[in-house]
Amino acid sequence: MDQFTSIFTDAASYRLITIVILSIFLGIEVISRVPSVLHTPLMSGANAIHGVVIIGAIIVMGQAGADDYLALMLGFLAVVLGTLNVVGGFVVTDRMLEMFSKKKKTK
Amino acid sequence: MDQFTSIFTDAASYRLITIVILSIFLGIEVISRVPSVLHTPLMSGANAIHGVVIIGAIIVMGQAGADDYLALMLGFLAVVLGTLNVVGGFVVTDRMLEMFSKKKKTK
Amino acid sequence: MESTILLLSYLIGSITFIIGLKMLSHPETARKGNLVAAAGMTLAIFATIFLWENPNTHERLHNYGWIFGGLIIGTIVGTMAAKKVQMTSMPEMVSLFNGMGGACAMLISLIEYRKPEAKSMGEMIVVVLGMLIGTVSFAGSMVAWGKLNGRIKDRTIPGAQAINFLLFGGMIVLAIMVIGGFTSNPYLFYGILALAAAYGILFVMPIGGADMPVVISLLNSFTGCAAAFGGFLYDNPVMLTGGILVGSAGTILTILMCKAMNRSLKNVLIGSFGGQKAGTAAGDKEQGAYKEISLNDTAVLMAYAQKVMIIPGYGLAVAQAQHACHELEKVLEEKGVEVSYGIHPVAGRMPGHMNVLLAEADVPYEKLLEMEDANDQMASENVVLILGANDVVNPAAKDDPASPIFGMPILEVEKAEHVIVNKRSMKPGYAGIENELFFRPKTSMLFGDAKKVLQSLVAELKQV
Amino acid sequence: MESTILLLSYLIGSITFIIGLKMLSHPETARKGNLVAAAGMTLAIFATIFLWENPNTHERLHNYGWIFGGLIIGTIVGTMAAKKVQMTSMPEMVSLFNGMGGACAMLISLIEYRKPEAKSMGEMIVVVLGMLIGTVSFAGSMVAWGKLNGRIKDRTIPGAQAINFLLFGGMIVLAIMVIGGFTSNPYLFYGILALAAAYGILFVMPIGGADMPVVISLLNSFTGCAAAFGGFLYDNPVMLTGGILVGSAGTILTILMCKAMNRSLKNVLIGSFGGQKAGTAAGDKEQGAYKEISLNDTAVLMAYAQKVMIIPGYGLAVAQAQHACHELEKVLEEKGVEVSYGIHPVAGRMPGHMNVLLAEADVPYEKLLEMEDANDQMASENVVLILGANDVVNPAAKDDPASPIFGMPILEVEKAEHVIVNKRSMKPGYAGIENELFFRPKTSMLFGDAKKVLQSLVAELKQV
Ligand SMILES: NC(=O)c1ccc[n+]([C@@H]2O[C@H](COP(=O)([O-])OP(=O)(O)OC[C@H]3O[C@@H](n4cnc5c(N)ncnc54)[C@H](OP(=O)(O)O)[C@@H]3O)[C@@H](O)[C@H]2O)c1
Ligand SMILES: NC(=O)c1ccc[n+]([C@@H]2O[C@H](COP(=O)([O-])OP(=O)(O)OC[C@H]3O[C@@H](n4cnc5c(N)ncnc54)[C@H](OP(=O)(O)O)[C@@H]3O)[C@@H](O)[C@H]2O)c1
Repeated sequence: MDQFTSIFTDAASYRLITIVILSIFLGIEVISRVPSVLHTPLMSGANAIHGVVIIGAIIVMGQAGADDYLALMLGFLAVVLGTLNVVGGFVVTDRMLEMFSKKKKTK
Repeated sequence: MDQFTSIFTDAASYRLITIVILSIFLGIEVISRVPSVLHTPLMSGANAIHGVVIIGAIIVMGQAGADDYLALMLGFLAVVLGTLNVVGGFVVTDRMLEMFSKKKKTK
Repeated sequence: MESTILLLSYLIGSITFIIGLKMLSHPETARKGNLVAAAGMTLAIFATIFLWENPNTHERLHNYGWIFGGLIIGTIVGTMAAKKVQMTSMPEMVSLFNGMGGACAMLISLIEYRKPEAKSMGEMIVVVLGMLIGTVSFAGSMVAWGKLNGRIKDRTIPGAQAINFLLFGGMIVLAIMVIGGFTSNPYLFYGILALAAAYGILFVMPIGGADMPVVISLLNSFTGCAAAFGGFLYDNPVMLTGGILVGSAGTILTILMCKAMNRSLKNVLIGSFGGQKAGTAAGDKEQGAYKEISLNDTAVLMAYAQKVMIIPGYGLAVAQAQHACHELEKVLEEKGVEVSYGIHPVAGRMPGHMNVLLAEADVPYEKLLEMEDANDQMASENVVLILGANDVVNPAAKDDPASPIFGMPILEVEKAEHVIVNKRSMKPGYAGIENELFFRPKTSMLFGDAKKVLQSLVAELKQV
Repeated sequence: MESTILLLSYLIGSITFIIGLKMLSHPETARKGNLVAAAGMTLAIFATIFLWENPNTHERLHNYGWIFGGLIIGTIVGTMAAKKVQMTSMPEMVSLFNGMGGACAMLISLIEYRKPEAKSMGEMIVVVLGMLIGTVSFAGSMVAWGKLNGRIKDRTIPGAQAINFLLFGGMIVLAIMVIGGFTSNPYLFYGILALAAAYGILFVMPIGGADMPVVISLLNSFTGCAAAFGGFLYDNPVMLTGGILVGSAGTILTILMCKAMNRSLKNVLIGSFGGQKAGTAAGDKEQGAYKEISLNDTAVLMAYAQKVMIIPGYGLAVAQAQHACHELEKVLEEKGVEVSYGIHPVAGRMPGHMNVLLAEADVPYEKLLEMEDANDQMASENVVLILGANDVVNPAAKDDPASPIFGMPILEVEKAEHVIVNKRSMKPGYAGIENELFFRPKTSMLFGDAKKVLQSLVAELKQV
C-alpha cells in the first residue's frame, strides 16, 4: 500500500499526473466543435498522432543488447509497426483532406 | 551557461515546462468564445483564481522562524493581501453574476 | 546541451500535436494541421534517435542499422498502402494502422518486461497496463478491419457479455498478481496478453459492421492511452501528451459520432441495431401501397424540371454509382436543369462518406448542400431523386417517438414537388426499420441497382 | 499518506480552476463556475495549512496563529469590501484585489530572497521574476484603481515611452546581475523592486481612464504569471496551473475586450484616444444644424407611440439615472406602450455595464435586447430614446472609413421613426469624435442631465 501511495507523493509523479489531467482537458476542448464532415479525417489524424508510440519502440530497440536476438527482433517489429502507424496515418489523412480541399479551391 | 541549460534538461523542469505549455493552451481554449456581457465577471473570476498565490504566502509564513520578526510581519501581510485577493475576488464575482442570474430566472 | 535540444524537440512536438489537432477540426486548416503534426512527429523521432540517452548510464542508443531499417520499411509500406487504398476503404485502412500502433505498444511492454532489471511498482503498473490496452486495441482493430472489408461477418455470440465480463475479471486478477509481485512467474504476464487479445476480439465481434467507424474511433483512443503509458515508462513528455491528447480527443470524437447518428455509445457497443437485425424489423406495421415509376417517365419528369435535388445514400456507395451520378448531373445541366446534392451528415457508412465519394467523381464542391441548406431550399425543388438512401429521409425520425431513430434530423424531401426513390427492393436500411416515405402520395419508387438505373436514365435523357 | 491527500487536493484544485473558468464563460453556468473554483481554492488552502511539509526537512508548517489571523482578517475585510461596493465601481474593486495579489507575490519573493540558504540559478530566476512581475502588477493596479475612482487624473507624461524603455532596460540589467550571481549586494535586488514599481506606475498613468477595464484585465494576467512563478518556486502544481491558466486566459480576454471596442491592444496601451483627447477632435467638420425638442413634445410623442426603444449609454451610468429610467418604462407600459432596451456590447465603460446597471433598477431581463436583436426590430419602433449614449449609435462607424471607430457594429437607430437624443451638450463621447447622427433629419436633441430629464419626463407623462 505504501509503495502504491508513494506513486502519488513522489514529486515526479504528481507532475506527470498534472500533465495527464491538463492533456485530457485540452483534448476535449480542442475537439469539441468539429463539423461532422471532418469526423473521419480527424479520427485518422488522431490515429497518426498516437503513433508517437514509435519513440518508445526506438528507445527499446536502441538499447537492446547485440546478442539478445529476441529483443532485437521484437524491437525491430515494434519499430516497423510504429512507423506504419505514423507514416500511413499521416499520408492517409492527407489524402482524405486533399479530396475536400481540392474541390473547395475550385469554388 | 551550463547552469542555465541545466534548467531545461533536469527531468523535473521539463515536466514543469510541459505543464506550463499545456496550461497556456488550455487557458486560451477555455476562454475563446465568451460573450461580451461576461467579460467583466470573467475578468473578476480569473482575478480570484490567481489569488492562489496565497498558498505561497501560507508556506512562507508557516516556515518563518519564531524570532524572525521581519519575515513574520511580511508573511502575515502577504497572507492578508492574498486572502483579500481570493475572498474579495470570489465574492465580488458572485455578486456580479447574481445580478445577471436573478433576473434571468424571472424570465 | 544535447539533452536540452532533445527536450526542446519534445516540447515542440507536443505543441505541434495540440495545434495540429486544433487545426484538423476546422475545414479550412485541416490539411495544414495534419502536416504540422507530421512535422512535429518527424522532429521528435529524429531527436530521439540521435540525442536520447539513458538517464542512468548516460549511454546513447545503438543498433542504428535495425532502427533505420525498421523506419525505412515501415515508411515505404505505409506510404504505399495509404496511397493505394480506395477512398471508400479509408476506415479500413485507419483501423489497420491503429492496430499497428496497439501492437507496437504491446511489443514495447513485452520487451521491457523481459529485461532483467528489477522494476518499481509504478513501472510494473505502466508496463502491464500498456501491454493490456495495446493488445485489446490491436486485436479489436484487426476484427474491425476484417469486418469492414467483409472478411469477418457480423455474428452474435451467445452469452458474449458474460464471457467478456469473465475475461475482463480474469485480466484484472492476473494484473494485480503480476503488479503486486505476488508471483514472478512470467506465464502470468503472457496470460494477461492472451486474455486481452481474446477480449479485444469478442468485444468488437458482435458489433454491426456499419458501426465500425465508431468502434475504430474508440479503439483509437485506447491506443492513445497505450502510447501514454509508454510516456510514463520512459518519462517522455511527447509520448505522454500525444497519447493522452489522442486518448481524450478520441473519446470525445466517438461520442460526437454517436450523437450525429442520434445513438448512445452504449447502444452502439451492445449493438441494439447493428447490421444483424436489419431486415427483421420490417413488417411490424401494415404495409401500405406504393407506386412505381418507369425509367422513361422519370427521364421526362426530370428533363422538364427547373430544379432537381439528388440525395445520395449508402446504396450509391455500394453500387459505386458516383460517376454515373455525375454523368446524370451533367446531362441535366445541359438541358438547363439546376442540379444540387443534399448531403445528410450520416448518409453512408462513415462521416463525410458522401462528400468523399462525390469529390472522387469530380462533382463541384459548391453543388453539395449541407442538410440545413438543403432543407431550406427543398420547397423550391421540382424533383428530388433519392439514390440508395433510406434512414436519412425517414419521416419517422420526426413523427414517430417510438422509432429508434426518432430525434435524428432528416432531409425533409416531402416539401418538394415530386419524390423519386431508387433502391433495389422494399428492404429497410441500416437501422432496420420501415420507411413510411415510400408509401406517401408524393413518392414514386424506381427499383434497380443505382449504377444501372443511372446509366439507363442518362441514356433516356439524351433522347428526350 | 498525508502527502498523497495534499497532492490529490492540489489536483482537484487545478481541475476546479479549469472547470470553473470554462463555466464562467457561459451565461447559464457562470455563477456556479465561480463557486466551483472557490471551493477548489478553499480545499487547496486548507490542505496546504494542515498537510504541507518541507520536502527537505519534512517539517510541517507552524505559526498557525499568524496564518489564521491573516486569513480571518483578509476574509472579513475582503467580504465586506466586496459586498458593500456599488455595482458600477466593480472594476475599481477588481483592480484593487488584483493589486493585492501582485503585492502578495512580491512579498513572497522578498521573504524568499532574504532567507540565508543558497539558491540555485533556477530558484533565483523564479524569485526575481516573481517579484518583478508582482510589483509591476501591484503598482499598475493601484494607479488603475485611482483612475477609476477619480483620485488620479489622466495625464500624458512627456517622453513617457522613453522613460519606460529606460526603466525596463534597467530592470533587465539588474535582474541579470542578481540572477547571474555577479554580485550578492541585496540593494540591487531592492533596486529591481523600485524600478518595477516605477515602471508599473508610468505604464498605466498615460492610459485613458475609460480604458482601464482592458488594462486591469492585462494586469490580471500579469498577476497570474507572478503566481505561477510561486508555483515554480515551491514546485506546487495548483499555483502553477492556476497562475498560468489565468495568465493565458487573461491575455485572451484582454484581446477580446479590445476587439469588442474595435481597437488593438497596442492602440489602447499607447492611448491613441483615451480620455485625454476627448473633446478636442470635435469641430474637424463643419457642424450642421440640429433641432431640439421640448420635454412636453417628447412626452406626447412617446405616450402615443406603440413601441419605444430606450438606448442607454455611459451618460445614464454617470447620472445614476437607472431607477428614473425604469420609472419611465413603467409609466409608458401603463399607457400601453411597448418598451424595450437596446443594449450595445460596449455601451458604458465596462463590459456588461448596462446590464448590471439596469438589473440593479429591477428592469426585467427579457426587456433587454442584445444589439443584433435590437437592430432586427428597430424598423418597427416608433420612438428611440437615446440616454447618454453617443459612440454606440455613431453612424460614422458604418459610413466613414476614416473614422477611428470605423468597423465597430452600432445600434442602427435611424431605421426607427423618431430618434430622440438626451445628453447635456453637443460634446463628443469616449472616442472624442463628432456624431453625425445628431444632425440628421430624424433626430431631435433633448438636452439635460439624464436623471433630471427622465424625472421631468415621467411627471409630464403622468399628465398626458
Ligand atoms: N455516415 C456515418 O458515419 C454512419 C456510420 C455508421 C452508421 N450510419 C448509419 O447509416 C445510415 C445511413 O443512411 P442512408 O440513408 O445513407 O443508408 P441506409 O438507411 O442504410 O439505406 C441504404 C439503402 O440503399 C439501398 N441500396 C443498397 N444497395 C443498393 C444499390 N446497389 N443500388 C441502389 N440502392 C441500394 C438499400 O435498399 P435495398 O436493399 O432495397 O436496395 C438501403 O435501404 C444511417 O442510419 C446512419 O445512422 C452512418
Ligand atoms: N463597455 C466597455 O467595456 C468599454 C470599456 C472602455 C471603453 N468603452 C468605450 O466607451 C464608449 C461607450 O459608448 P457610449 O455610447 O455608451 O458612451 P459615450 O460615447 O462615451 O458617450 C456618452 C455620452 O453621454 C453623455 N453624458 C455624460 N454625462 C451625462 C449625463 N449626466 N446625462 C446625460 N448625458 C450624459 C455625454 O455627452 P455630454 O457630455 O454632452 O452630456 C457623452 O457624449 C465606446 O466608445 C466604447 O468603445 C467601453
